[in-house]
Amino acid sequence: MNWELIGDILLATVPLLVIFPSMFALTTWVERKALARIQNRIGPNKVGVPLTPYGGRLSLFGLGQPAADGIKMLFKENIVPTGADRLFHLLAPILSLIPAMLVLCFLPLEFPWLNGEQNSVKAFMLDGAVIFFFAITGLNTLAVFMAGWASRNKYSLLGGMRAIAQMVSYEIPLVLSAVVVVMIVGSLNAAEIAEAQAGWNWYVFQPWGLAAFVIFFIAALAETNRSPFDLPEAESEIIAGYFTEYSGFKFALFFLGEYIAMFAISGLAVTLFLGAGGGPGVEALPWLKVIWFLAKVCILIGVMIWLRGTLPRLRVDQLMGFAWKFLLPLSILNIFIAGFAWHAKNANEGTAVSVIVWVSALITLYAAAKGLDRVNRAKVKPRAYQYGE
Amino acid sequence: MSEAIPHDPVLQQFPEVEWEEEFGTLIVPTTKATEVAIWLRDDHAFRLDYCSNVTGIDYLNREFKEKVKNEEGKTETIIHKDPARMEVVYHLYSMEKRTGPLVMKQRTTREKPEAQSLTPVWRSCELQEREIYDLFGINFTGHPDQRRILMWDEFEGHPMRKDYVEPFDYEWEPTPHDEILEKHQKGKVIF
Amino acid sequence: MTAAAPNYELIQQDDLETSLLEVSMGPHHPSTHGVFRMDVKLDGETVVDLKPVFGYLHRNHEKLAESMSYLASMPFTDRLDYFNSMTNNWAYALAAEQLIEIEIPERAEYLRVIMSELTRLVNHVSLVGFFVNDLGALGTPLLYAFREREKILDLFEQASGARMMCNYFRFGGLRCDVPEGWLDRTREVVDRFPKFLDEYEKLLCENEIILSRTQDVGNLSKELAISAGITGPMLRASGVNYDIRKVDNYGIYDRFKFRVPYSKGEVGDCYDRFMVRMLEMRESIEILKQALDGIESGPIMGNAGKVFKPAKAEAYGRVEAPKGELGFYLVADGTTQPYRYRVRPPSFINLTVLQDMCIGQQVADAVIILGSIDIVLGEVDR
Amino acid sequence: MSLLGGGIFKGMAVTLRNFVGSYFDKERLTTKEYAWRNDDKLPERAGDYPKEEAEQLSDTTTVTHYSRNFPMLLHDEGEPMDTVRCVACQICERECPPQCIYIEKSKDKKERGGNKAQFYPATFDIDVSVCMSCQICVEVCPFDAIVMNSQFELSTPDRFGGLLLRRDDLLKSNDYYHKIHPEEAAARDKRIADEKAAKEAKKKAAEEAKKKAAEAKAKAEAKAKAKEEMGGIEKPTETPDTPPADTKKEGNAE
Repeated sequence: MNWELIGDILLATVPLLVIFPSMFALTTWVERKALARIQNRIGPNKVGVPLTPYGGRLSLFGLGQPAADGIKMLFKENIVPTGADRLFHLLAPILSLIPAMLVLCFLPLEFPWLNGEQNSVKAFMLDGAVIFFFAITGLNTLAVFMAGWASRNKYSLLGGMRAIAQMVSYEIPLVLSAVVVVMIVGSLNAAEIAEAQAGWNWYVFQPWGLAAFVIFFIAALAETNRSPFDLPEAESEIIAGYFTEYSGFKFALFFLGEYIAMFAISGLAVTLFLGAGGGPGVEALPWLKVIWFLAKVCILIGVMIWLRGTLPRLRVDQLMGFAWKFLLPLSILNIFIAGFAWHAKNANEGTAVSVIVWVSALITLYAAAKGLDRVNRAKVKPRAYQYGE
Repeated sequence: MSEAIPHDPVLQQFPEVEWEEEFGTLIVPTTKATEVAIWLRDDHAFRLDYCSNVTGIDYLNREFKEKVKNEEGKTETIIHKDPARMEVVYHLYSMEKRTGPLVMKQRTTREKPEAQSLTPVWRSCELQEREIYDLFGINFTGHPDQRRILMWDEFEGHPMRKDYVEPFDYEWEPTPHDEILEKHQKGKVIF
Repeated sequence: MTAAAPNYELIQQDDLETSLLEVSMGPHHPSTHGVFRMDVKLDGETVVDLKPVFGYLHRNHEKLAESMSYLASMPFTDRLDYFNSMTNNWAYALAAEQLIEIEIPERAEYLRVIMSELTRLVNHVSLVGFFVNDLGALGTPLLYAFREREKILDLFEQASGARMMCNYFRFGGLRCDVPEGWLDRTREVVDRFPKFLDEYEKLLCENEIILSRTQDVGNLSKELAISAGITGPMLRASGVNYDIRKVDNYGIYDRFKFRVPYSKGEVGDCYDRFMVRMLEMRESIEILKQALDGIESGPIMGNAGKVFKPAKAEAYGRVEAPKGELGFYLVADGTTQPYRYRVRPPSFINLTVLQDMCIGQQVADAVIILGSIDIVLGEVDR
Repeated sequence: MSLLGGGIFKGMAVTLRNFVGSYFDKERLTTKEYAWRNDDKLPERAGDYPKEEAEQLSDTTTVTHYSRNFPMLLHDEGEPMDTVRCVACQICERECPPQCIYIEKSKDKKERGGNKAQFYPATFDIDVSVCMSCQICVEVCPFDAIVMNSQFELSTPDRFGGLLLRRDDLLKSNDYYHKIHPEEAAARDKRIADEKAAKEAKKKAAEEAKKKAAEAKAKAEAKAKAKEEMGGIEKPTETPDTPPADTKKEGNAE
């Protein structure tokens, strides 16, 4: 047994297990606060830290709220409906959390204490990290359906069915938009992808990269069941979807799993398109890389919250149509354009042709998106009304 | 107010229809109701395409005393008799001509209340006639889906009838000053 | 595969036939707007059959009103459509005033118009919020709507003492005059409202998701709408120009210049119903501005006697409530209690066509169709 | 079906503006922080604030001096039961739509505030779990004895007994009324004073008239009686002292 290796593994994993769940707690607070402000409310502002058992408390804008929520969740009754499949009812939340936690390992988080030659973070830096990421997040679908089926509730079942259809459909544009980056870098290794974007060579600044990023982000929203694609848990239609029958700690696990999956998929988006840990000052201070990485993840999460505060959700057929009729053709086209543009640009580096290639790629993609949109668009437009006396 | 509708053409077309002067309503015999309704809806002079309000009234046998001053200046008491009956009242408007209302009544007996359903003529009667069936117990022949609507299916009786007696109070809650409390004290309420 | 063919056929005969999924949506469902139930049969996500089930909030309001004096059921009318207590009051007062000749003072008439148009703003703005909430928008538009509603409810509280159960109208006028400065505060709220509406429209009216979710969903033809007695914004969304404020000119509505928005009558879908309400709010603001300019001081109560005891008569009073035609049918028999008291609830009758509109749509559409009808269960079940 | 277009971005701009605006623009905030007192305790009774404090809090609490909640019985200055205005005429009990008032008339008569001796409520209970704050009792009361309170912190662990307000809980002084509803109370006091003055003037005139012709007076009385009968069943027959007709009319218009 290599104790050093175990030590290195612990050094690599424990921070993940500390950082992300605490970020989860913080994110729930930020989400509540931000949504409240979007809706012109104040949000949680009373729960604080008790200073003494006899009174006096430090209420830092309600920062104690996540802790209070957690304690509440722990103490709530665990209700399993009669006739539910108790085993799968129990397994589902666990299964939804595990893959989400697992894929965090593949994010190229370069912790300063892991920078030696014996970089044990490489234990996780599989050559097939990106593929492994998708393979494992696919398990989440199973957990969701398990929950929907085991609850013995019609709403849960409907939610589970919706979730399967949605997650399987959106996996394809998700993977295809990631393929572009993999193709350009020529590697599935997250660290190498990050390395390739060093400096300001972020792929999001390329036309094909931008298109792929947008597709990836939209598909990621659907994968993590975030608004406007939160159909499996559509409150106004099917109560709470697949976790209708979950309460207490099991519900908390679902909640945790969902947020960790959000972090994971945002982390992947940052890795693939937003230059991973790249940012100002990283050459001088390498530890800034972790900070930048997490900051970018937070920005993406912020956009997700913002979207949630603004948009209503789609209908099932529209959701599927959007994946198959819009995102899929566009992402396939994007692969070709990326190939052409990359080669044309490389051949004419620094000339006017490269600019032309860059611009024309952008125009082609925009035109394709518009065209696909028009093809898909039903006669949907604002109407005129008349007035009577 | 929108224009009032002349009722004379109806009386000419259908001699069976009566005009009740007191309330200003058409009294339509239950056998003729659908025919009259379709005519009212489709006739170009009326075009009563919108049936706003449908409701029932339950009249018990009643007497009214009215004090009238006769020519000599003395007060006399006249007794009006109001026979027991049930009525279904329809308030008809025309959206096309913006006129209305014309009030139409189907009159039926209390013992065996039956009326013709006008749901085939105006869809708006569907739920309202169900409600009348539920609360008054008037049977509508030709109604597509005559079930109880506001009360539950197992409910007995028709609560809007004037002689309806509340059953045993199953939703009893102790209020401090109430007849229910008295009942409770007498031991009539069991929980 | 050829080897498996016999098995495949065997399965297909009986066992793979799928049955319809029967779901009881409600009475405890987040978006049935109260305790309303829809027994839905689903084929996958498509609604095959839908039966509305009523009566969970039934309290036999009509029977109660027949056992008390005319005035005493005024506070109970507040509880019918608890969003619009002012228009409920007005409809009842209108019916009762037909039973007895009462001159209503000028100022009371103006205040009635102001109150009822404010109510219309409250109802439409929050209905749009609820509707978008049913679409899944996490309450953001709803809370913007409630912010504005709050300002108007403050006005109601100042005038009548209560925010929702106002109980403000009386036969022959109003219960009390508005406090000093109330009209100025109202003017301030009314003047600011269009700015809010601009923002609201910007947030909602062009949103592609809302457009694609609501257009061509829950279509209601003009003919069916008229036949089924649909009233209010829902009727006008189906392309019928019928507004009782214009048709009956009750109160002093003939003094105000306003227009009635209605659709071209091609589809009559959820989007039309949503937009007609948005446009109606602008017209209500116009009425409010004119009414606030026109109001003068004076008495607010006509010379109604202490005891309301009409002679034997029948009356049907109807107003254009925000949800449609709200009518009160009173049969007086010469005593102090009505012999027959009937409410014609707009949202109950508008539900007649729920089934027709929902069949063939998705389950998510059934929810927004219900939302676009605009029901309040206090009124549906009475 | 489309996600491309300006609509979504316009909407997002609106929400962003609201997000930022909510930090700077007080107008935008729907909710206000709950009115905590400095000592971190809830206000015991909303009406119990000293006047300055109530004015300060009027921005933060929803209880304004316009709001009505549950009825209370008014008494003038002095011992509550010696100056209570209620004469147990039971009009409010009869008119109350949800039937939440329960009154028992006293056996004896009692003189209060210089008026002639009258009955007083031996029991006056209001079941606030039933009361719906409709203010009909206030309108019908001919003696200005019952008005609306604005207390709203009435929660109690005892569902039935705790929500039954007894006579002594209901008795509140006119000063208290002035504190919670200053405008309304001033108007009401003014009206009562006017009526009293009018009544006295009338009384004087009546006395003079009495001296003039006793017969004419008898005739007038008979007329008044006939009028009362025309009034119908609403007329409080149990009322020991029928209030003058003009009082009733005023009460209605108020």
